[in-house]
Amino acid sequence: MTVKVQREDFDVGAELAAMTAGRTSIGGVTLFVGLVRDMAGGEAVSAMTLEHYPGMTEKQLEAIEAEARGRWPLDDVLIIHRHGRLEPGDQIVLVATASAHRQAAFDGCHFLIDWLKTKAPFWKLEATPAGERWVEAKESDDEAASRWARDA
Amino acid sequence: MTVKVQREDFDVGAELAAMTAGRTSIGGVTLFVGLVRDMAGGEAVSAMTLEHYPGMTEKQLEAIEAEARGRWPLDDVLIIHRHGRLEPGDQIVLVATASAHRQAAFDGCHFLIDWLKTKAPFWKLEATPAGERWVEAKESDDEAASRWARDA
Amino acid sequence: MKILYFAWLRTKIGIPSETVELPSGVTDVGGLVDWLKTRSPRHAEALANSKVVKVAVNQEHVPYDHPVAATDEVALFPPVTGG
Amino acid sequence: MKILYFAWLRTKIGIPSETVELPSGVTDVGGLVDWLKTRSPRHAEALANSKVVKVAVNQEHVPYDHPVAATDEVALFPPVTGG
Repeated sequence: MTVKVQREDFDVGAELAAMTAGRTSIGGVTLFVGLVRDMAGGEAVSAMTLEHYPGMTEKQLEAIEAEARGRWPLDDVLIIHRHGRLEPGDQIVLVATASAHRQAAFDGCHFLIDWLKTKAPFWKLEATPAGERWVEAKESDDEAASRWARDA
Repeated sequence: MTVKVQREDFDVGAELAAMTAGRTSIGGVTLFVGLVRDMAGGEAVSAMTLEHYPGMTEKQLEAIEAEARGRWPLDDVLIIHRHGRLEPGDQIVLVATASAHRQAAFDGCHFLIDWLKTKAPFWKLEATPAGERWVEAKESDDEAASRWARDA
Repeated sequence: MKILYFAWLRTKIGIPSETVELPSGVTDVGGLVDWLKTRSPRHAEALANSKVVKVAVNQEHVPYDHPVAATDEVALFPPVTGG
Repeated sequence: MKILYFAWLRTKIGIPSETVELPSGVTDVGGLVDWLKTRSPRHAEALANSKVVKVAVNQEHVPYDHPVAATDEVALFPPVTGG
Protein backbone atom coordinates (compact mmCIF):
# COMPACT_ATOMS: atom_id res chain seq x y z
CA MET A 1 0.00 0.00 0.00
CA THR A 2 2.41 2.61 -1.24
CA VAL A 3 1.97 5.81 -3.21
CA LYS A 4 4.96 7.81 -4.36
CA VAL A 5 4.98 10.99 -6.43
CA GLN A 6 8.56 11.69 -7.34
CA ARG A 7 10.91 13.26 -9.86
CA GLU A 8 13.25 10.24 -9.89
CA ASP A 9 12.96 7.24 -12.18
CA PHE A 10 11.97 3.86 -10.71
CA ASP A 11 13.24 0.31 -11.09
CA VAL A 12 10.33 -1.99 -11.94
CA GLY A 13 12.24 -5.18 -11.13
CA ALA A 14 13.31 -3.91 -7.71
CA GLU A 15 9.80 -2.68 -6.88
CA LEU A 16 8.29 -6.02 -7.88
CA ALA A 17 10.84 -7.94 -5.82
CA ALA A 18 10.18 -5.75 -2.78
CA MET A 19 6.43 -6.25 -3.16
CA THR A 20 6.54 -10.03 -3.36
CA ALA A 21 9.51 -10.95 -1.15
CA GLY A 22 8.48 -13.57 1.39
CA ARG A 23 4.75 -13.20 0.60
CA THR A 24 3.84 -16.62 -0.69
CA SER A 25 0.08 -16.01 -0.64
CA ILE A 26 0.45 -13.84 -3.76
CA GLY A 27 -0.45 -15.73 -6.93
CA GLY A 28 0.22 -12.95 -9.37
CA VAL A 29 1.13 -9.34 -9.87
CA THR A 30 -0.22 -7.20 -12.68
CA LEU A 31 1.92 -4.22 -13.56
CA PHE A 32 1.45 -1.34 -15.92
CA VAL A 33 4.34 0.87 -16.89
CA GLY A 34 3.47 4.07 -18.75
CA LEU A 35 6.10 5.54 -21.03
CA VAL A 36 6.48 8.88 -22.78
CA ARG A 37 5.63 8.48 -26.46
CA ASP A 38 7.38 10.37 -29.22
CA MET A 39 4.02 11.31 -30.75
CA ALA A 40 0.85 12.86 -29.38
CA GLY A 41 -2.17 13.91 -31.40
CA GLY A 42 -0.25 13.28 -34.62
CA GLU A 43 2.61 15.57 -33.68
CA ALA A 44 6.18 14.82 -32.66
CA VAL A 45 6.88 15.34 -28.98
CA SER A 46 10.45 15.95 -27.86
CA ALA A 47 9.69 16.31 -24.15
CA MET A 48 6.84 16.39 -21.69
CA THR A 49 6.71 18.19 -18.38
CA LEU A 50 4.29 16.91 -15.77
CA GLU A 51 3.11 19.45 -13.24
CA HIS A 52 1.21 18.40 -10.15
CA TYR A 53 -0.26 19.80 -6.96
CA PRO A 54 1.98 18.52 -4.18
CA GLY A 55 -0.10 17.29 -1.30
CA MET A 56 -3.39 17.04 -3.17
CA THR A 57 -1.94 14.63 -5.71
CA GLU A 58 -0.71 12.23 -3.04
CA LYS A 59 -4.02 12.48 -1.17
CA GLN A 60 -6.00 11.65 -4.30
CA LEU A 61 -3.71 8.77 -5.22
CA GLU A 62 -4.02 7.35 -1.73
CA ALA A 63 -7.82 7.65 -1.90
CA ILE A 64 -8.08 5.84 -5.22
CA GLU A 65 -5.65 3.18 -4.03
CA ALA A 66 -7.89 2.60 -0.99
CA GLU A 67 -10.90 2.37 -3.28
CA ALA A 68 -9.19 -0.28 -5.41
CA ARG A 69 -8.39 -2.29 -2.29
CA GLY A 70 -12.01 -2.03 -1.24
CA ARG A 71 -13.27 -3.26 -4.59
CA TRP A 72 -10.87 -6.15 -5.20
CA PRO A 73 -9.05 -8.57 -2.90
CA LEU A 74 -5.57 -7.13 -3.33
CA ASP A 75 -2.64 -8.19 -1.18
CA ASP A 76 -0.70 -5.10 -2.12
CA VAL A 77 -0.81 -2.04 -4.34
CA LEU A 78 2.00 0.19 -5.49
CA ILE A 79 1.66 3.44 -7.39
CA ILE A 80 4.68 5.47 -8.45
CA HIS A 81 4.06 8.58 -10.52
CA ARG A 82 6.79 10.84 -11.75
CA HIS A 83 6.60 14.58 -12.29
CA GLY A 84 8.92 17.07 -13.92
CA ARG A 85 10.52 16.95 -17.34
CA LEU A 86 10.47 13.62 -19.17
CA GLU A 87 11.62 12.59 -22.62
CA PRO A 88 10.28 9.98 -25.06
CA GLY A 89 10.98 6.51 -23.73
CA ASP A 90 11.10 7.67 -20.11
CA GLN A 91 8.94 5.87 -17.58
CA ILE A 92 6.07 8.01 -16.26
CA VAL A 93 4.02 5.76 -14.05
CA LEU A 94 4.02 2.32 -12.46
CA VAL A 95 0.95 0.60 -11.07
CA ALA A 96 1.38 -2.84 -9.54
CA THR A 97 -1.36 -4.90 -7.92
CA ALA A 98 -0.71 -8.19 -6.14
CA SER A 99 -3.42 -10.73 -5.43
CA ALA A 100 -4.01 -14.40 -4.83
CA HIS A 101 -6.09 -14.32 -8.01
CA ARG A 102 -5.12 -12.89 -11.35
CA GLN A 103 -8.54 -11.48 -12.20
CA ALA A 104 -8.46 -9.21 -9.14
CA ALA A 105 -4.90 -8.15 -9.92
CA PHE A 106 -5.90 -7.29 -13.50
CA ASP A 107 -9.07 -5.43 -12.61
CA GLY A 108 -7.41 -3.46 -9.83
CA CYS A 109 -4.46 -2.45 -11.99
CA HIS A 110 -6.64 -1.52 -14.96
CA PHE A 111 -8.98 0.54 -12.78
CA LEU A 112 -6.07 2.42 -11.22
CA ILE A 113 -4.30 3.25 -14.44
CA ASP A 114 -7.53 4.40 -16.12
CA TRP A 115 -8.07 6.70 -13.18
CA LEU A 116 -4.48 7.92 -13.11
CA LYS A 117 -4.50 8.67 -16.82
CA THR A 118 -7.67 10.75 -16.59
CA LYS A 119 -8.42 11.99 -13.09
CA ALA A 120 -5.07 12.31 -11.35
CA PRO A 121 -4.14 15.94 -10.74
CA PHE A 122 -1.35 16.25 -13.27
CA TRP A 123 -1.02 18.68 -16.14
CA LYS A 124 1.11 17.98 -19.18
CA LEU A 125 3.18 20.49 -21.06
CA GLU A 126 4.39 19.00 -24.35
CA ALA A 127 7.34 20.29 -26.32
CA THR A 128 6.62 19.98 -30.07
CA PRO A 129 8.25 21.41 -33.19
CA ALA A 130 5.57 24.14 -33.01
CA GLY A 131 6.57 25.04 -29.47
CA GLU A 132 5.33 24.14 -26.03
CA ARG A 133 1.65 23.49 -25.43
CA TRP A 134 -0.48 22.48 -22.49
CA VAL A 135 -2.34 19.26 -23.20
CA GLU A 136 -6.12 19.40 -23.02
CA ALA A 137 -8.24 16.76 -21.27
CA LYS A 138 -9.42 14.04 -23.66
CA GLU A 139 -12.92 12.64 -24.05
CA SER A 140 -11.68 9.12 -24.77
CA ASP A 141 -9.88 9.01 -21.45
CA ASP A 142 -13.02 10.01 -19.60
CA GLU A 143 -14.80 7.14 -21.28
CA ALA A 144 -12.11 4.70 -20.16
CA ALA A 145 -12.49 5.84 -16.58
CA SER A 146 -16.27 5.90 -16.69
CA ARG A 147 -16.48 2.18 -17.40
CA TRP A 148 -15.44 1.64 -13.79
CA ALA A 149 -18.38 3.65 -12.45
CA ARG A 150 -20.32 1.63 -9.93
CA ASP A 151 -23.90 0.78 -10.70
CA ALA A 152 -26.17 2.88 -8.53
CA MET B 1 7.66 -11.26 -30.27
CA THR B 2 9.45 -13.72 -28.05
CA VAL B 3 8.41 -16.98 -26.44
CA LYS B 4 10.71 -18.78 -24.02
CA VAL B 5 10.03 -22.00 -22.11
CA GLN B 6 12.85 -22.44 -19.66
CA ARG B 7 13.91 -23.87 -16.33
CA GLU B 8 15.76 -20.69 -15.30
CA ASP B 9 14.26 -17.76 -13.46
CA PHE B 10 13.78 -14.44 -15.25
CA ASP B 11 14.47 -10.81 -14.42
CA VAL B 12 11.33 -8.74 -15.02
CA GLY B 13 13.16 -5.41 -14.92
CA ALA B 14 15.75 -6.54 -17.46
CA GLU B 15 13.10 -8.01 -19.77
CA LEU B 16 11.06 -4.80 -19.63
CA ALA B 17 14.12 -2.67 -20.33
CA ALA B 18 15.05 -4.85 -23.31
CA MET B 19 11.50 -4.64 -24.66
CA THR B 20 11.23 -0.86 -24.51
CA ALA B 21 14.80 0.31 -25.14
CA GLY B 22 14.84 2.91 -27.91
CA ARG B 23 11.21 2.22 -28.90
CA THR B 24 9.56 5.54 -28.24
CA SER B 25 6.29 4.65 -29.97
CA ILE B 26 5.37 2.47 -26.98
CA GLY B 27 2.99 4.23 -24.60
CA GLY B 28 2.69 1.48 -22.07
CA VAL B 29 3.53 -2.07 -21.13
CA THR B 30 1.21 -4.35 -19.20
CA LEU B 31 2.95 -7.19 -17.39
CA PHE B 32 1.68 -10.13 -15.45
CA VAL B 33 3.98 -12.13 -13.25
CA GLY B 34 2.62 -15.43 -11.93
CA LEU B 35 4.04 -16.75 -8.67
CA VAL B 36 3.84 -20.09 -6.89
CA ARG B 37 1.37 -19.80 -4.00
CA ASP B 38 1.81 -21.63 -0.71
CA MET B 39 -1.79 -22.83 -0.85
CA ALA B 40 -3.87 -24.60 -3.49
CA GLY B 41 -7.40 -25.89 -3.04
CA GLY B 42 -7.19 -25.17 0.69
CA GLU B 43 -4.05 -27.23 1.18
CA ALA B 44 -0.48 -26.20 1.90
CA VAL B 45 1.86 -26.59 -1.06
CA SER B 46 5.58 -26.90 -0.44
CA ALA B 47 6.62 -27.25 -4.07
CA MET B 48 5.22 -27.51 -7.57
CA THR B 49 6.74 -29.26 -10.54
CA LEU B 50 5.65 -28.11 -13.99
CA GLU B 51 5.94 -30.70 -16.73
CA HIS B 52 5.55 -29.75 -20.36
CA TYR B 53 5.78 -31.19 -23.86
CA PRO B 54 8.93 -29.70 -25.33
CA GLY B 55 8.30 -28.59 -28.88
CA MET B 56 4.51 -28.61 -28.68
CA THR B 57 4.47 -26.14 -25.81
CA GLU B 58 6.58 -23.61 -27.67
CA LYS B 59 4.50 -24.09 -30.84
CA GLN B 60 1.29 -23.45 -28.96
CA LEU B 61 2.68 -20.43 -27.14
CA GLU B 62 3.88 -18.97 -30.44
CA ALA B 63 0.46 -19.55 -31.98
CA ILE B 64 -1.42 -17.81 -29.17
CA GLU B 65 1.08 -14.97 -29.18
CA ALA B 66 0.43 -14.51 -32.92
CA GLU B 67 -3.30 -14.54 -32.23
CA ALA B 68 -2.94 -11.82 -29.60
CA ARG B 69 -0.97 -9.69 -32.05
CA GLY B 70 -3.71 -10.21 -34.63
CA ARG B 71 -6.44 -9.12 -32.24
CA TRP B 72 -4.80 -6.08 -30.66
CA PRO B 73 -2.33 -3.47 -31.93
CA LEU B 74 0.69 -4.65 -29.95
CA ASP B 75 4.17 -3.34 -30.57
CA ASP B 76 5.73 -6.29 -28.81
CA VAL B 77 4.84 -9.39 -26.82
CA LEU B 78 7.01 -11.42 -24.49
CA ILE B 79 6.07 -14.73 -22.88
CA ILE B 80 8.45 -16.54 -20.53
CA HIS B 81 7.18 -19.72 -18.92
CA ARG B 82 9.23 -21.81 -16.54
CA HIS B 83 9.10 -25.57 -16.10
CA GLY B 84 10.62 -27.92 -13.55
CA ARG B 85 10.49 -27.73 -9.77
CA LEU B 86 9.36 -24.44 -8.22
CA GLU B 87 8.76 -23.38 -4.64
CA PRO B 88 6.27 -20.93 -3.11
CA GLY B 89 7.22 -17.39 -4.05
CA ASP B 90 9.06 -18.47 -7.19
CA GLN B 91 8.15 -16.79 -10.46
CA ILE B 92 6.35 -19.11 -12.91
CA VAL B 93 5.37 -17.00 -15.85
CA LEU B 94 5.81 -13.54 -17.31
CA VAL B 95 3.58 -12.02 -19.97
CA ALA B 96 4.40 -8.53 -21.20
CA THR B 97 2.54 -6.64 -23.92
CA ALA B 98 3.65 -3.29 -25.27
CA SER B 99 1.39 -0.94 -27.17
CA ALA B 100 0.87 2.68 -28.04
CA HIS B 101 -2.44 2.39 -26.15
CA ARG B 102 -2.97 0.96 -22.69
CA GLN B 103 -6.30 -0.72 -23.45
CA ALA B 104 -4.66 -2.91 -26.10
CA ALA B 105 -1.77 -3.72 -23.79
CA PHE B 106 -4.20 -4.73 -21.02
CA ASP B 107 -6.48 -6.79 -23.21
CA GLY B 108 -3.61 -8.60 -24.92
CA CYS B 109 -1.87 -9.41 -21.64
CA HIS B 110 -5.09 -10.55 -19.96
CA PHE B 111 -6.03 -12.74 -22.93
CA LEU B 112 -2.60 -14.37 -22.98
CA ILE B 113 -2.41 -15.13 -19.27
CA ASP B 114 -5.95 -16.54 -19.23
CA TRP B 115 -4.95 -18.83 -22.07
CA LEU B 116 -1.63 -19.78 -20.49
CA LYS B 117 -3.25 -20.60 -17.16
CA THR B 118 -5.81 -22.91 -18.77
CA LYS B 119 -4.81 -24.13 -22.20
CA ALA B 120 -1.03 -24.17 -22.25
CA PRO B 121 0.35 -27.71 -22.31
CA PHE B 122 1.70 -27.85 -18.79
CA TRP B 123 0.88 -30.28 -16.03
CA LYS B 124 1.35 -29.49 -12.36
CA LEU B 125 2.56 -31.87 -9.69
CA GLU B 126 2.01 -30.35 -6.25
CA ALA B 127 3.85 -31.45 -3.12
CA THR B 128 1.47 -31.23 -0.14
CA PRO B 129 1.61 -32.61 3.43
CA ALA B 130 -0.48 -35.53 2.11
CA GLY B 131 2.08 -36.28 -0.57
CA GLU B 132 2.47 -35.43 -4.23
CA ARG B 133 -0.58 -35.06 -6.44
CA TRP B 134 -1.21 -34.15 -10.04
CA VAL B 135 -3.44 -31.10 -10.29
CA GLU B 136 -6.70 -31.53 -12.18
CA ALA B 137 -7.99 -29.03 -14.72
CA LYS B 138 -10.33 -26.46 -13.21
CA GLU B 139 -13.72 -25.32 -14.50
CA SER B 140 -13.22 -21.75 -13.36
CA ASP B 141 -10.11 -21.47 -15.48
CA ASP B 142 -11.97 -22.65 -18.55
CA GLU B 143 -14.53 -19.93 -17.92
CA ALA B 144 -11.80 -17.30 -17.70
CA ALA B 145 -10.41 -18.39 -21.05
CA SER B 146 -13.81 -18.74 -22.72
CA ARG B 147 -14.63 -15.07 -22.22
CA TRP B 148 -12.13 -14.34 -24.97
CA ALA B 149 -13.97 -16.54 -27.48
CA ARG B 150 -14.71 -14.63 -30.63
CA ASP B 151 -18.30 -14.09 -31.60
CA ALA B 152 -19.21 -16.29 -34.53
CA MET C 1 -5.86 33.38 1.92
CA LYS C 2 -3.38 31.40 -0.11
CA ILE C 3 -4.22 31.08 -3.82
CA LEU C 4 -2.33 28.56 -5.99
CA TYR C 5 -2.29 28.45 -9.78
CA PHE C 6 -1.31 25.45 -11.88
CA ALA C 7 -0.47 24.68 -15.48
CA TRP C 8 -1.55 27.35 -18.01
CA LEU C 9 -3.37 29.32 -15.31
CA ARG C 10 0.03 29.69 -13.67
CA THR C 11 1.80 30.66 -16.88
CA LYS C 12 -0.96 33.03 -18.00
CA ILE C 13 -1.21 34.79 -14.66
CA GLY C 14 2.55 34.68 -14.33
CA ILE C 15 2.81 33.59 -10.69
CA PRO C 16 2.50 30.18 -9.03
CA SER C 17 0.74 31.54 -5.94
CA GLU C 18 -0.27 34.64 -4.11
CA THR C 19 -1.60 35.53 -0.69
CA VAL C 20 -4.70 37.71 -0.75
CA GLU C 21 -6.92 39.38 1.78
CA LEU C 22 -10.40 37.94 1.25
CA PRO C 23 -12.75 40.92 0.68
CA SER C 24 -15.93 40.98 2.71
CA GLY C 25 -18.82 39.86 0.55
CA VAL C 26 -16.82 37.05 -1.05
CA THR C 27 -18.21 33.90 0.50
CA ASP C 28 -17.96 31.21 -2.14
CA VAL C 29 -15.65 29.96 -4.87
CA GLY C 30 -17.61 31.69 -7.63
CA GLY C 31 -17.33 35.02 -5.84
CA LEU C 32 -13.64 34.48 -5.24
CA VAL C 33 -12.93 33.73 -8.91
CA ASP C 34 -14.89 36.83 -10.00
CA TRP C 35 -12.93 38.96 -7.58
CA LEU C 36 -9.58 37.45 -8.64
CA LYS C 37 -10.38 38.52 -12.24
CA THR C 38 -10.25 42.16 -11.10
CA ARG C 39 -6.67 41.90 -9.83
CA SER C 40 -4.98 42.34 -13.23
CA PRO C 41 -5.61 41.98 -16.96
CA ARG C 42 -3.64 38.71 -16.84
CA HIS C 43 -5.95 37.38 -14.13
CA ALA C 44 -8.97 38.51 -16.13
CA GLU C 45 -7.81 36.75 -19.27
CA ALA C 46 -6.70 33.54 -17.55
CA LEU C 47 -9.93 33.21 -15.57
CA ALA C 48 -12.31 34.36 -18.33
CA ASN C 49 -13.75 30.91 -19.12
CA SER C 50 -14.94 29.35 -15.87
CA LYS C 51 -15.62 26.05 -17.67
CA VAL C 52 -11.92 25.35 -17.75
CA VAL C 53 -11.09 26.75 -14.32
CA LYS C 54 -11.37 24.00 -11.71
CA VAL C 55 -11.07 24.77 -8.04
CA ALA C 56 -9.87 22.89 -4.99
CA VAL C 57 -10.35 24.17 -1.46
CA ASN C 58 -7.97 22.66 1.05
CA GLN C 59 -6.93 20.12 -1.57
CA GLU C 60 -10.45 18.87 -2.31
CA HIS C 61 -12.21 19.48 -5.63
CA VAL C 62 -15.23 21.70 -5.05
CA PRO C 63 -18.02 23.32 -7.12
CA TYR C 64 -18.32 27.08 -7.54
CA ASP C 65 -20.95 27.34 -4.81
CA HIS C 66 -18.60 25.90 -2.21
CA PRO C 67 -17.92 28.35 0.67
CA VAL C 68 -14.50 29.88 1.16
CA ALA C 69 -12.94 31.24 4.33
CA ALA C 70 -9.84 33.31 5.04
CA THR C 71 -7.82 30.33 6.28
CA ASP C 72 -8.49 28.16 3.20
CA GLU C 73 -5.87 27.09 0.68
CA VAL C 74 -7.54 27.60 -2.69
CA ALA C 75 -6.07 26.16 -5.87
CA LEU C 76 -7.16 27.07 -9.40
CA PHE C 77 -6.22 24.84 -12.31
CA PRO C 78 -7.37 23.64 -15.73
CA PRO C 79 -9.07 20.25 -16.06
CA VAL C 80 -6.47 17.64 -15.17
CA THR C 81 -4.94 15.75 -18.07
CA GLY C 82 -3.80 12.75 -16.02
CA GLY C 83 -0.40 11.14 -15.99
CA MET D 1 5.85 -45.03 -34.08
CA LYS D 2 6.99 -42.88 -31.16
CA ILE D 3 4.55 -42.69 -28.25
CA LEU D 4 5.05 -40.07 -25.49
CA TYR D 5 3.37 -40.02 -22.10
CA PHE D 6 3.07 -36.99 -19.84
CA ALA D 7 2.11 -36.23 -16.24
CA TRP D 8 0.22 -39.03 -14.46
CA LEU D 9 -0.03 -41.07 -17.64
CA ARG D 10 3.76 -41.17 -17.57
CA THR D 11 3.99 -42.06 -13.88
CA LYS D 12 1.19 -44.66 -14.09
CA ILE D 13 2.61 -46.36 -17.16
CA GLY D 14 6.10 -45.95 -15.74
CA ILE D 15 7.89 -44.80 -18.89
CA PRO D 16 8.09 -41.38 -20.58
CA SER D 17 8.03 -42.80 -24.10
CA GLU D 18 8.20 -45.96 -26.16
CA THR D 19 8.64 -46.87 -29.79
CA VAL D 20 6.02 -49.28 -31.10
CA GLU D 21 5.33 -51.07 -34.35
CA LEU D 22 1.87 -49.91 -35.47
CA PRO D 23 -0.22 -53.06 -35.97
CA SER D 24 -2.15 -53.35 -39.20
CA GLY D 25 -5.78 -52.52 -38.60
CA VAL D 26 -4.96 -49.58 -36.32
CA THR D 27 -5.74 -46.51 -38.40
CA ASP D 28 -6.90 -43.85 -35.96
CA VAL D 29 -6.18 -42.46 -32.50
CA GLY D 30 -9.04 -44.40 -30.88
CA GLY D 31 -7.72 -47.67 -32.30
CA LEU D 32 -4.20 -46.84 -31.17
CA VAL D 33 -5.30 -46.09 -27.58
CA ASP D 34 -7.29 -49.34 -27.45
CA TRP D 35 -4.28 -51.28 -28.70
CA LEU D 36 -1.91 -49.55 -26.24
CA LYS D 37 -4.16 -50.74 -23.38
CA THR D 38 -3.27 -54.33 -24.28
CA ARG D 39 0.46 -53.77 -23.81
CA SER D 40 0.49 -54.13 -20.00
CA PRO D 41 -1.78 -53.91 -16.97
CA ARG D 42 -0.25 -50.50 -16.24
CA HIS D 43 -1.17 -49.30 -19.73
CA ALA D 44 -4.67 -50.70 -19.28
CA GLU D 45 -5.21 -48.92 -16.00
CA ALA D 46 -3.67 -45.60 -17.07
CA LEU D 47 -5.67 -45.46 -20.31
CA ALA D 48 -8.94 -46.84 -18.91
CA ASN D 49 -10.85 -43.52 -18.91
CA SER D 50 -10.57 -41.99 -22.36
CA LYS D 51 -12.24 -38.78 -21.12
CA VAL D 52 -9.03 -37.82 -19.39
CA VAL D 53 -6.63 -39.10 -22.05
CA LYS D 54 -5.91 -36.33 -24.54
CA VAL D 55 -3.93 -37.01 -27.68
CA ALA D 56 -1.62 -34.98 -29.89
CA VAL D 57 -0.37 -36.24 -33.24
CA ASN D 58 2.76 -34.49 -34.43
CA GLN D 59 2.30 -31.93 -31.67
CA GLU D 60 -1.25 -30.98 -32.64
CA HIS D 61 -4.25 -31.77 -30.45
CA VAL D 62 -6.52 -34.22 -32.29
CA PRO D 63 -9.80 -36.06 -31.67
CA TYR D 64 -9.98 -39.84 -31.37
CA ASP D 65 -11.07 -40.30 -34.99
CA HIS D 66 -7.91 -38.61 -36.28
CA PRO D 67 -5.82 -40.94 -38.49
CA VAL D 68 -2.43 -42.20 -37.36
CA ALA D 69 0.48 -43.38 -39.47
CA ALA D 70 3.71 -45.20 -38.66
CA THR D 71 5.85 -42.05 -38.90
CA ASP D 72 3.71 -39.98 -36.49
CA GLU D 73 4.81 -38.76 -33.08
CA VAL D 74 1.84 -39.46 -30.81
CA ALA D 75 1.60 -37.96 -27.32
CA LEU D 76 -0.89 -39.02 -24.65
CA PHE D 77 -1.54 -36.77 -21.68
CA PRO D 78 -4.19 -35.71 -19.17
CA PRO D 79 -6.12 -32.47 -19.69
CA VAL D 80 -3.61 -29.65 -19.38
CA THR D 81 -3.67 -27.71 -16.14
CA GLY D 82 -1.98 -24.61 -17.51
CA GLY D 83 0.94 -22.75 -16.04
